[in-house]
Amino acid sequence: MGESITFWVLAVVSVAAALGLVFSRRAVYSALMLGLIMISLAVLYAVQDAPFLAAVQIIVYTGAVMMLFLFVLMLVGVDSGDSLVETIRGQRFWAIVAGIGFAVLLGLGVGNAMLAAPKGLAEATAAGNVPSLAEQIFTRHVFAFEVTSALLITAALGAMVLAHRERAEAKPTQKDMSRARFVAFGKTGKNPASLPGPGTYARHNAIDMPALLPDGTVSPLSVNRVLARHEAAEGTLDPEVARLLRQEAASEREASTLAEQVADTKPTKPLEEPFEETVGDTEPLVEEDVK
Amino acid sequence: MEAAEIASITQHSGGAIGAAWLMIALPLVGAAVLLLGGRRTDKFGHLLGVLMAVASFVVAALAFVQLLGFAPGERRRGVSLFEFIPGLVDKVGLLVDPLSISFCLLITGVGSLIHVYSIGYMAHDPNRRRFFAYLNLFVAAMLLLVLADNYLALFVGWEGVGLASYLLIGFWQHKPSAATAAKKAFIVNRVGDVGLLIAMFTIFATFHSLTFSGVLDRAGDASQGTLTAIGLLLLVGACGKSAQLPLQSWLLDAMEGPTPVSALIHAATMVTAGVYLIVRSGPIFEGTGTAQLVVTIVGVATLLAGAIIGTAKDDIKKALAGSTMSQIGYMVLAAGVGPAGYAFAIAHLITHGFFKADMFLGAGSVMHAMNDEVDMRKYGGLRKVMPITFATFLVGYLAIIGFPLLSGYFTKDGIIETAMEHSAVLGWLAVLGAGITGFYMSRLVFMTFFGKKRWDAKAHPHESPAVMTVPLLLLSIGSIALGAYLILGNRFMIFLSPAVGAPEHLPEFHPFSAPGLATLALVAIGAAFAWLRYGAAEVPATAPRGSFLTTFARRDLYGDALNEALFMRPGQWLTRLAVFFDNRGVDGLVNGLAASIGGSSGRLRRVQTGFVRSYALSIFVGAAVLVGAWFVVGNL
Amino acid sequence: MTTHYLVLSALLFAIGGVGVLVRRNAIVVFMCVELMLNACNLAFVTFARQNGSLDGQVIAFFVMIVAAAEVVIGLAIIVTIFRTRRSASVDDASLLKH
Amino acid sequence: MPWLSTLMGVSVLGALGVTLIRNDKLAKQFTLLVSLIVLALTVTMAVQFSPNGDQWQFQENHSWIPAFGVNYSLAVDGIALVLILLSVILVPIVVLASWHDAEKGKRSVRTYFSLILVLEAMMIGVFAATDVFLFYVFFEAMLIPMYFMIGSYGGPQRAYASVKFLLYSLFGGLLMLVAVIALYSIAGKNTFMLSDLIGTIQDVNTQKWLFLGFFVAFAIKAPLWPFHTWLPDAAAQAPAGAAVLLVGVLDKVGTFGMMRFCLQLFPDAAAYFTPLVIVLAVIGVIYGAIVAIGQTDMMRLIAYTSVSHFGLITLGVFAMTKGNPGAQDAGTGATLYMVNHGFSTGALFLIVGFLIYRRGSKFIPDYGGVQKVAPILAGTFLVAGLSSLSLPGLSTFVSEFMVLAGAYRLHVPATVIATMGVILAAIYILWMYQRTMNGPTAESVKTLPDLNAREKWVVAPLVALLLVFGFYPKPLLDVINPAVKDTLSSVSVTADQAAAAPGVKEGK
Repeated sequence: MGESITFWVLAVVSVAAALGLVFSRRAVYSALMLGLIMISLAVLYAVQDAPFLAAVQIIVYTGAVMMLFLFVLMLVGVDSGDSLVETIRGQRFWAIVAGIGFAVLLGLGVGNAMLAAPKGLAEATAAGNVPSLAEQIFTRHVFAFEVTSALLITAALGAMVLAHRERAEAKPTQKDMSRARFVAFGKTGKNPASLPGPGTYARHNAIDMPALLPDGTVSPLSVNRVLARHEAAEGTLDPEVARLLRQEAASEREASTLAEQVADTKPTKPLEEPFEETVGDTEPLVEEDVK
Repeated sequence: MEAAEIASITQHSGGAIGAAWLMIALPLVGAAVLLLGGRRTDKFGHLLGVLMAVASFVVAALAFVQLLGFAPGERRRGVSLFEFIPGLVDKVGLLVDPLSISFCLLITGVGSLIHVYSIGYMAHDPNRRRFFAYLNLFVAAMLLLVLADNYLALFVGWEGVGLASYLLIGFWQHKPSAATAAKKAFIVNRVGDVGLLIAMFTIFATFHSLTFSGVLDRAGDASQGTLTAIGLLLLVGACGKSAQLPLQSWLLDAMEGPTPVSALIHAATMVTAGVYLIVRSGPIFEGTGTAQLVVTIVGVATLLAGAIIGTAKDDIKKALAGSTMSQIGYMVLAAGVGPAGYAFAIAHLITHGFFKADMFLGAGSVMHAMNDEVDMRKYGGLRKVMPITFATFLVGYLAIIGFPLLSGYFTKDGIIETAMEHSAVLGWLAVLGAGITGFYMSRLVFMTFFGKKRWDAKAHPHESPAVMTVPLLLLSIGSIALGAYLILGNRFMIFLSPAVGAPEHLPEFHPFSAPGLATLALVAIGAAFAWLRYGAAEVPATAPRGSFLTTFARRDLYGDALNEALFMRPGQWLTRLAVFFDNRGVDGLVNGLAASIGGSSGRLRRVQTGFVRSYALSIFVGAAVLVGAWFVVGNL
Repeated sequence: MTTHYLVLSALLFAIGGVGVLVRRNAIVVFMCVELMLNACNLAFVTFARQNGSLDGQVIAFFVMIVAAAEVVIGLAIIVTIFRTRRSASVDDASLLKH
Repeated sequence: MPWLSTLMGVSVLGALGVTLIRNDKLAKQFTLLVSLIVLALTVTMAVQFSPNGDQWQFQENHSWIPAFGVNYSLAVDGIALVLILLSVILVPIVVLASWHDAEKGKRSVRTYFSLILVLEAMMIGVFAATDVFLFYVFFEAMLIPMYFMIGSYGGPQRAYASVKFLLYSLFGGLLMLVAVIALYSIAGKNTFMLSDLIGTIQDVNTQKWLFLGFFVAFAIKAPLWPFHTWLPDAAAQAPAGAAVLLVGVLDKVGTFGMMRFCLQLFPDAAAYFTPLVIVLAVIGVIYGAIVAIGQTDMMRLIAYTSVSHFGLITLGVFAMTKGNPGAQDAGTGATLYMVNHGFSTGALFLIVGFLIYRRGSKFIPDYGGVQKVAPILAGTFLVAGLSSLSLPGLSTFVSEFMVLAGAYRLHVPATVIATMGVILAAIYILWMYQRTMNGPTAESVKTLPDLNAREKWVVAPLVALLLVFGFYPKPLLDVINPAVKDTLSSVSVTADQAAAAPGVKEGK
């Protein structure tokens, strides 16, 4: 009876979580749902005379694998939700049809199968679950086990190889960066100092409020572009700030073309490049959204 | 005289008869040396050619003499040569008998004279060596044709002469007209050859043999229908080679070749091969009245057609070619009558070989003198400047129109008499033909040698050199005397009888029979009419338009037009259609199939979106289907 | 009772499959694959109980190891792709078409 | 001594050797040497062949794939022997003729010559194989060198032509593979040996299906109407030498296969399908000739004449069925025709190839009056052409006559129609000759050189063979006749039946 209750509760939870995993817009939610499923399953393992597997499930899956997922999610960026608009014609329809069909067929098949009463593992695990399992693994399946170790090492090596990026040039030191900033200032007049902080006269979370310059005008440099884009999307951006941002973008573009010319004439200065590149990279984003 | 049956063949291996293969081999070697030797043999090529032809004649003469030494019943001598095609013709051999030896003498004799004549006629041609090579090749092939002891070897010679004829008609190959004429001659001949081929298939299927002895001795065993079929098919072959209706159209065009060729091949020898074939296959034709009737009808029709064509031609060689057609028509008519006609057919063939060769060579002599002008309207009055040519030509002319006591008189009269006995209608038509002959030959002679000079300004006619006139003289002797020698006392008929059989009653020579007199009268009327039109009156320099009949004759009785409308045009159309069908239909079907497969693959390819999820979907659907299938099958 | 576990396993597997097919974020797709693997493990464990044999559990154990290795490599690949393409959408990698 | 394997081995080793020689000229000379050695060996072997001895001579038998009963089993009878002779005679001639053909190709010159030698080995193998599976392997493997020869050294449309050739042949080959496997499993004897398989399939319906599988492959190969359209493209795009081997030898595998496999393995089906095949063959004879007349590309023209000739060969082969008293003649004629056609068409292709090499155009209207500037070229062209139209005195006539005379015994109307092809042959050959060689000399050919010494050496043996066998075909016939007789005994027509005489009526 106890098992029934456990099963039904955890079954409902895990199916709901699975649906959540599939249909939630944000990857982080999906990851959390997956964690929930794994824990539920761990419990179900434990219920089914597999305490060792339940422990491994918690440690390996919820402990290691899930963390890995979350790490990667953070690395890739959590801020953007996944678009749920399907681009391949018929994909979603057929996927769901196939999924339901598959589940129904499999379910019917299993349900219709005349299964005898479960034998239970009492006999097989007379010496206790873990020792019995260990005996199996280290006797009958020892070769497979050793091969798995090779697999794990290979996987670790592979991950390192894949994630490793060979550096093409020496890592720029602080001194290099500082010099580059001043070189840029000499060529284009770009401010070499740090950007002004936002938030003068703010009444609330002022990170989206521009700072005022000594003459009372707005300093567009003080506004985080990402925020400005959000506000532009929501239509709450101050038109004055928008105008200034546009102006700023234009001057930056001019500066970047200038910098390119500089780079062309003086190719011996590689350190300028990444700098200007990032500037040029973000600029069109803003302009489009502001419009 | 009771030698009505064909004698059996005795194998023979000695003397000139045993060496009969030399007759063929000598000119063949000559041709091979001249063709393979190339320009190195230019200097002596013509002499070698003549030498080989004369040598062949010597062998033939020796064989003839040897043959005369045997009793008449033993005059068919077989010479076995080598194994050919096991099963079909086990052994190829030669058959030397009165019939073949007569042809051999004619071919090598007249052939040698024409070889000699050609030395002079072709003196200025840079390719004279090649000309003699072809002439030698022709002589060899023609001898193989008449000497073969089986149909297959005969066919080899038959096609060999066709090839030689093709090469010689097209000798001046740079002239498109010559090349076209040569091709036409070969192709029309091929139509006949198909007949001969199928005749051979039928013969082999019926008699399991292709040798003359194996076939002709057992001709009576086959059914009437089979014999008729074989006979008609052989006739088709003969029509092609001998320019009989309806396969006559090539002969007039063949005059594009050098004149000695026209004399040798298209007058004296090759074109008579059809007559030889019919006479040689006599037992087959004798077994079937239908085939014989058709043969005689073809003969008479051609005889008249040729004569009519001859009346309207202004080209001297074409007029003579029409005449050749007509004379061969006489021979075919005689050959169709049966044993009674064979001797006359062959005798006329031989005398015709002489007088027609004589006239062709004479015409060649005239052309030679007139800068190769062939239009008789530009001749006239040549008898004074070319006396020898004129004299010899006159002999040939008199012989052909049947002037009493000359060769043609005896042989042609014999044919008319025989035909008359066979069927009065055919006989009288043959008489009519003789009358027309009188007209057109007289016209030719009057326009060429009599009347006023109508020469081109540049023409300076002169008598030809001796190397050309001597052969003319020799040929005219034959034209004068041969007929009387052969016919009087049935000498030739008796000589031939071991080979072809003889009628139960030997004919008697009636110099003043009704048909004979009628023929003479008609010929005289024709000649007189020709004198009025072309001898006494002025001959216009350009041909008048003439009546419908003249046009009809000028256009070769619309034979070419008919061929063109019936075969050439639809043929070209069919060819184009077939090519179109092949490119668009057969190939189009294949390529269309390929294109549609390509197209559907292209459409199918779009399924491959490149999106991993699409592939995953198909895997997943596949898995679901598998589960379903397992479910269904498991529950069966 | 084991039937219920199996049906649950099938259900989770199907949902995971649908997720693989409809989601474009590579990481989420990966999670769905993990879900499918887990569903399989559940089936294995259930069968072990059903048949009274530890083999199912051993297999499930190996599946976990392999899945762990797979996740490591898979995520490394995703990171690499993201680094060069600035996108984790599986639809962007559609070169298979060519 | 394993003669046949030696022949193939020498060719293959030669092919490998050629690829190692960096100097093109040396490679050509080496190829010529190898092909001449193979020729000499084959002639030595042929001399030891006793025509009236065993049907199969020079047998070699080694197990190859024991699991399926596949043997590496070679042997020749008279038919195979003459075809192998044809192949090995043509190869040195083709090598000599192709001296400069490969220079414009996509691949190296030595590759071309190496391919020729590989092809030679395949050709020997395909004719000598007495194991059906081995035959199939050679049948398909033969395509590969030819594909590269056309595809890498051919004319402007070589890609289209070579792919078309390959696809057609592969399609047929696959049908045959199905039939081969079916034959193996239905016969159930766990062997692919031809001699063991003959007579095993008794059921007529099974025979029919298997027959079709084999026949379509061979009909494509031969090529029989309407499977012929690959040939003009392939032959026209291939270099002249490759075209000779393609039409001269490779296509013979089709008719050879019909005789060896279709007739012997499935005699009842062959008898059933004979009317259909003969109709196709006769259509091919006439149709090929008519389409040939309409061509303006000389290579295509010759290819179409071959379609016509293959119709006649097929007619001869299928005149070998039960109840034809002329079966022996037709079969011998068809075999002889295969050999003669190789020489005749080979000569024609090579001479036209020389002509095209000089002028750079395949189109008839670009020529005219060549006879005047190049009389030897024109003369040999005429001889080759005349052999194509089966002029008596040239060997093609003997075979054509035998085929027609043999077929006439049973198939009168078909033979009569096929005989009409003789007229059409005269038209296509002589018209082509007239348009290229006769008439006023065209401006563009005024400076055409005549045949050089090498080219004369190419043409001379072919012309000599045509002439010699035209007057004295006995040596070949003596070898072929017993083999055809043995073949016929599998088709259950005995020679005695063939000699019986139903035609003559007793008395009158």
